[in-house]
Amino acid sequence: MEFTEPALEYAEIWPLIVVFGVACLGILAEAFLPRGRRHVVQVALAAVGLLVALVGTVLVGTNLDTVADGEARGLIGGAGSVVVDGPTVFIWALVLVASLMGVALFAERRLEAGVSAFSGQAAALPGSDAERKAQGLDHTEVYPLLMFAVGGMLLFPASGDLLTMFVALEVLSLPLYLLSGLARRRRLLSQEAALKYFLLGAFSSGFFLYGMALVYGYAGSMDLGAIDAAVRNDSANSVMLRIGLGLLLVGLLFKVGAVPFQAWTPDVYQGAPTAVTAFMSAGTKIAAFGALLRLLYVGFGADRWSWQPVMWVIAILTMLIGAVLAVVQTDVKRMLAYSAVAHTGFLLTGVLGVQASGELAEGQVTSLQAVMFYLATYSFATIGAFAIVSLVRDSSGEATAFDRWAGLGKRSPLVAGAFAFFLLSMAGIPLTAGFVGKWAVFTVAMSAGAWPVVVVAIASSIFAVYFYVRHIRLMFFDVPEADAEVASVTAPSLLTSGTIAVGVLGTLVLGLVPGPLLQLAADAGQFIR
Amino acid sequence: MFLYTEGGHSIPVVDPISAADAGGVFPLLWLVIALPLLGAVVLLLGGRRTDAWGHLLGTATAVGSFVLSTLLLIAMMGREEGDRSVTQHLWDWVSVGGYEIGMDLLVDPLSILFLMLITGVGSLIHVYSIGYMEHDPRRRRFFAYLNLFVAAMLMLVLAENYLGVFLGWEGVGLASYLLIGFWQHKPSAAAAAKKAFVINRVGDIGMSLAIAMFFVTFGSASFTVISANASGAGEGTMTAIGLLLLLGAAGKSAQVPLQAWLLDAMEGPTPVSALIHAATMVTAGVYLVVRSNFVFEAAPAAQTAVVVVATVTLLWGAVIGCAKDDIKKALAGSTMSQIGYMMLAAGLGVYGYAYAIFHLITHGFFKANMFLGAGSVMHGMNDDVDMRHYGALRKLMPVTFLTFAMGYLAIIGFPLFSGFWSKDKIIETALVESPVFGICALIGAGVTGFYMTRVMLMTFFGEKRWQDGVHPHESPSVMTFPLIVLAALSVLGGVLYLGGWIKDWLVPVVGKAPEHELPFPAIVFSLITVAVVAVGVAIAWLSVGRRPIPSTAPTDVSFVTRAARNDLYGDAIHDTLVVEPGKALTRGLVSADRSLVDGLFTGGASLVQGLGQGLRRAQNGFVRSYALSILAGVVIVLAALLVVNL
Amino acid sequence: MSITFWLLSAIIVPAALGILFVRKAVHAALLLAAVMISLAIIYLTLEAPFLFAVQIIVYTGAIMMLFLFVVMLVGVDASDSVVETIRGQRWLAWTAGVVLGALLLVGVAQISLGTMVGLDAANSGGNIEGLADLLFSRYVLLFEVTAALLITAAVGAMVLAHRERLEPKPTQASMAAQRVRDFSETGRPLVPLPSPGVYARHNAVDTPALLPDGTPAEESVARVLAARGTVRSAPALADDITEVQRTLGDVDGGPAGGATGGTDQASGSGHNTENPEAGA
Amino acid sequence: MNDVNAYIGLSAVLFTIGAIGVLTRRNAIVVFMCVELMLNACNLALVAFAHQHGNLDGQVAAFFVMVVAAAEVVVGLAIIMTIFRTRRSASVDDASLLKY
Repeated sequence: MEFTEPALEYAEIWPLIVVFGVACLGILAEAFLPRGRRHVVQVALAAVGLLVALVGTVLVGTNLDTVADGEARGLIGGAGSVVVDGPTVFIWALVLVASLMGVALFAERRLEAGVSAFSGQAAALPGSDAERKAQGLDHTEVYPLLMFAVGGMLLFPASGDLLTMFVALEVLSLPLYLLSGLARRRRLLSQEAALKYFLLGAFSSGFFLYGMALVYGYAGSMDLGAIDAAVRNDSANSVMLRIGLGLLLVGLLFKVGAVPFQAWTPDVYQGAPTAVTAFMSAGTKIAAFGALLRLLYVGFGADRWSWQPVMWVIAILTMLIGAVLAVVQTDVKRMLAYSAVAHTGFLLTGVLGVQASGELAEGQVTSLQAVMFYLATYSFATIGAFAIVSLVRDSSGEATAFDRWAGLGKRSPLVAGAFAFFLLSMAGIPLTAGFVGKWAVFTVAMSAGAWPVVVVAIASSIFAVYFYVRHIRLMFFDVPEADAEVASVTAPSLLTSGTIAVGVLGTLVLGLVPGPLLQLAADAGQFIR
Repeated sequence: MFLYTEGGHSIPVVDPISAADAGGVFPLLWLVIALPLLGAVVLLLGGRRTDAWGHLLGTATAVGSFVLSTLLLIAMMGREEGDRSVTQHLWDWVSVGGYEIGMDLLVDPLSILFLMLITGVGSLIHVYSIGYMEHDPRRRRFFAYLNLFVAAMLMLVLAENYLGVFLGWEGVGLASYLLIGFWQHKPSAAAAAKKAFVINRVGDIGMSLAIAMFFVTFGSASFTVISANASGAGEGTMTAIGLLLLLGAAGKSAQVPLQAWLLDAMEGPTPVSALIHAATMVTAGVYLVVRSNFVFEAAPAAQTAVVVVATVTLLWGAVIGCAKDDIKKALAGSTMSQIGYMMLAAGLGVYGYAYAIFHLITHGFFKANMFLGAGSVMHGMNDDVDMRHYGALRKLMPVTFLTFAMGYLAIIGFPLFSGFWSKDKIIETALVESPVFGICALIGAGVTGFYMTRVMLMTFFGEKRWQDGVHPHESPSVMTFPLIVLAALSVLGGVLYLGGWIKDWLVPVVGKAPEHELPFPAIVFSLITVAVVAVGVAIAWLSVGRRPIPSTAPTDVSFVTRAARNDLYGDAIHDTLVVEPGKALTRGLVSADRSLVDGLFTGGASLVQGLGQGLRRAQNGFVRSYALSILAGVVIVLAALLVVNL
Repeated sequence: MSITFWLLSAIIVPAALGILFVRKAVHAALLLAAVMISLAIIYLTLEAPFLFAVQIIVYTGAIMMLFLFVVMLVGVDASDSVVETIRGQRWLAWTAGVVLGALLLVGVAQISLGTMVGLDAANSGGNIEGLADLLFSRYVLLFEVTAALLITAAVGAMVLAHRERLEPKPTQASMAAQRVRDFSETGRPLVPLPSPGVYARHNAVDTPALLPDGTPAEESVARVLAARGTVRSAPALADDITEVQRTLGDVDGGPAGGATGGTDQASGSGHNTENPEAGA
Repeated sequence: MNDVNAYIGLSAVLFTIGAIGVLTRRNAIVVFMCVELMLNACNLALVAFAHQHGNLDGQVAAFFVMVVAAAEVVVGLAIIMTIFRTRRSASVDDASLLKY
């Protein structure tokens, strides 16, 4: 048997290589450096690695070749495993920016008096002597783990075949399972979050895998392009195809937290260390939506009519249940988690607004473009909001209960103001990024004829406004009870405050002049089949 | 300039020229918004450092905007009729592919009138607030919010596209929320603020859907583009858009069925009620309908809906005005009713647009005047709002009394006062165009006469019924000065109609109405209206002015007993024929307002709460239950995929 | 369709079902191992010899051993309660599961992919060579990426399970030095305390040892016993002998009674191994 | 009958049993074993389909699944052990502090 050496497109998959390489370097650093130096080195490695990858992404993005009559740009690399096209590059950039903000939050050490928010010794039992002795330590392994997760997030939306998608899904998930369980405070909750996330994640990836097997059985290949060809040509065995598609969808919808696969979201978001929550709420969502878009548009675009109705129902349920359950929450992190569920619904509204290029008016916003833009707006707001949650503390660490937040606006107007701004953006008030994002996804869904979904979307955005505004009122107008303990803002280092500033700036700029980013998303073009 | 003519009238096309070309003062258009916005930003970010001079800065920016608006008005008057629409492109807001949404401003004969009203009345209210809020420790914040409101309201009327309008729309909603809830220590104020916000969001559904439909239909939200292509869209589409816009307008302008928030909004400081809930924000709905004339002209069914909603509201509000003992709530009911008149006129199409705006402006003058007057009374009465505790104040508060009286005469339509001209034209047009609604409007005018006279009599005449320890006194001159100015405007507002000026002025925006044949001379309509109003006033005089007013609301039985016992024969008739049914109707409407409409919203909120409480039980913390929900989801997704594709 | 398949199915399905019902985790693990080995044989019939080996070596050999290892750590005796605590969970789970199974089987029943192509052509150059060819060309990037998975797993296990020593490990020298320091500072004895008395009949921890001069060494008895006041003395014990002999019915008395006395105290002998220092 | 249906049928049954096991078993380790059972079912389907289509992609996929499963087992058991050491219980129902 003749073996032909595969030719890898190193220039195009460069960001991937950098991220994985830096992660491995981080492991080596962890092994050989003395404890005192590890933190600085690891943070520097991760930040520099992500920056280099980001620069690489930009360079790759500017140099992509045009293919398919100018509708798309890019190439299929890695012998078919990786598709580096416009949308991939756009999503890579988003993931890398979100990860940079995540690294900054990970590295914050001023809030816990000189140590990070991660457990000093995860193996030590909570409340034991060993744990107390490890008070002053940090787990610096979190940075390589974060980098591996980022690598998975980069690979996930770029997958050229289902197997890559599955492996990438696991690469991004495993580190997150671990990171969720490493909180320094409230460790029982943190470990419980890790267990729940892990068991449910493994369960749902089992479904994804079975779907992959069935689709492979249908198409005889796991390439998305080959699946697309099979879907177009073959009409037999459609039952198996649909079951396979459904199971694949389950795996992805679980990752994005769509109803009825959302149950893990609030528990994990609440239990995980807040920096991890911030990172994964943005990063996972971006990557998983990228993969969902690719799977649905590339692999099953020709079979659009079969999955659109299901997505209608899921989008409607997700928006309604996310918003309704957020109304009754009394914990900030849980409220943000349910609002993340509602945002998934809005994003799905954009996803189901897909139309064939022939049906689109000239220059109309495509659903791909709308969803990618929404992801950008959502990421800035959610990372910023969780970063602020990590600042608001009382004697026992982060104070996430609502009553602790009463009157925060009077004690720290700037922080409360920034939080209110993020909430307003999530609520979709004009002049914030969230408004333009909502406008974009609603418009594409509307033009695809999904007006019932849009009506529900607007209705649930009213519930959403209700709880966002209620929280703003809580911060600015409510007076805490006389003898109740209230939270105050701990001054962070430049890392967290910088992250918040970037979030505010991004939200503001994308609200005032969203044009350039929308144009960028438009220039990204279509997926390569 | 005009798109097409059909049935004798035309739909104008917005055809602006750019501010740079227009030259003169027009390139400074953006400053009109920027000034108060700057004020708000400085005051909010400046914090306590600005406490000492914050109110002065706030007032100065509002006055600055007013001066600029006046210059714009003068400049515009000096231009040709066709060149009076001027746009200014600030930056590309959303610019991608085929969508070009600029952050564009448009000043034309319609928006300049609003500019004058908002900045003019706004400046006066800023001045008044300096005195009114003097003892409030958070006065600086109040001025910041007021400035924010003015900026947002100006954005609303100056925007060149619906997205910009929506930006202002949400902005005034936010500012109004902040201001209603300004006295946050009162739970009622916080609840009222929340209610206003939530109900307004219902209206916003209409607004957002309408904007989405504009994009889908026209690929743009710009007035210029839509007005030029309005005739191309189907009537069904236009009707849908028209109804959605009406829903938005009803939310903002407190029209039935979204009116419930306005009465509660009176929890805010009185200058807020005067500025937001009388003169400016609540009229945004009228602005929206008039501005969208090209939509409504293409959608007759939507126009009819506007007329129906308006008529119901004008009666509803008037009857509520009769029932309230709280002076601000009585005035709020009256506001609702007067906006009903404006909407009615706007719904009458090209015949009515100009009158809608005309009444909007005169109403802005006299209602702001009366609200500030009410604030002045409250100021003197230790913030008591119950009219049953007033009485005989005319001697002690002469300036307030006189200015309030001017407003009173204007609102009931006393001949030659501003309200006479504006309301008279609306009733006349309605009677000619659709007699049924015209007669309703006429009845409304009579009821207006009744309840305003009642307010007047209970407050300034009769016995003094003050509570212990209350020493009424006239307000300081910083508060009475705006009253005097507004009173003068209430009296003289009618000059806008001198020679049909306002009608001609608005022609470039709303089109020119063909002359309609009046069955009688106009003076006959005026006489009828005045006569009906006189009846209302007389009834009020008989039922309120001639009898002592108990300082607590009389219960049903005692009222009837007393009426039977010591009243004149005529009074008894009037009681049985007018007052009792009237009271029953009033009670019915008020309770409907309380239970039905309120219930719908609070009920909706508690439904969501209950639903949430039920659903969250499913989140029971057991990972196996979550797995079960996933498996159930799998089964449902698979079944749905298979069923859909059978 | 060979008879092998049906035979193996007859093993696999009951074994898999057994996992749902057995109460002990270790039994579930063994059943799962049975399923996996049977599957390995099915792979063999499906012309996948490499996977057959990997399934047995990696899955059954490594992964299942890991499972068993953890089961041992958790406690091999622990058995699940069969009472369902979440209301409705069991029958809902079964309903949803059966519906899922039905849907899948309906889907399977409708498959018509034609006759099996078989892997004769693909395996012509050898199954392992064929797989290697694919693995290092088409899937080479993925192969590299799995490194990330394995590193993550290793690091994760280290982070969660490995407890780092935070103070230096004590050496013999340092322990000796510490002992001398303790002696000089607190008078704690340098040498181990004497063990309690060891007698033919009374080798109990409650009996002090006798020093060479015949006096009892009180510190040889655990302090706890001393506090309880149950310390006995060797001479006093001598008086017990007649008592013991009487209970044994040995009227004459004699040295033979010593053996029985020894068994009498057998239960106490276990305590003798206790380091008296622990009590001190 | 020399076609793929029987194999896929067997894998479907195994998959379903695994899914039910995740829902009904309370011991975290057994729950995880049931997940492994689901993965094995997937592998069976992949290998059977590879045989059906006459290409080795399915076998490669099954190989990758084993690698993934190995990594997942390590992480999963580590997490389960952590929970067990703090709570002295391997029951998934005991980890239910986060709710509502």
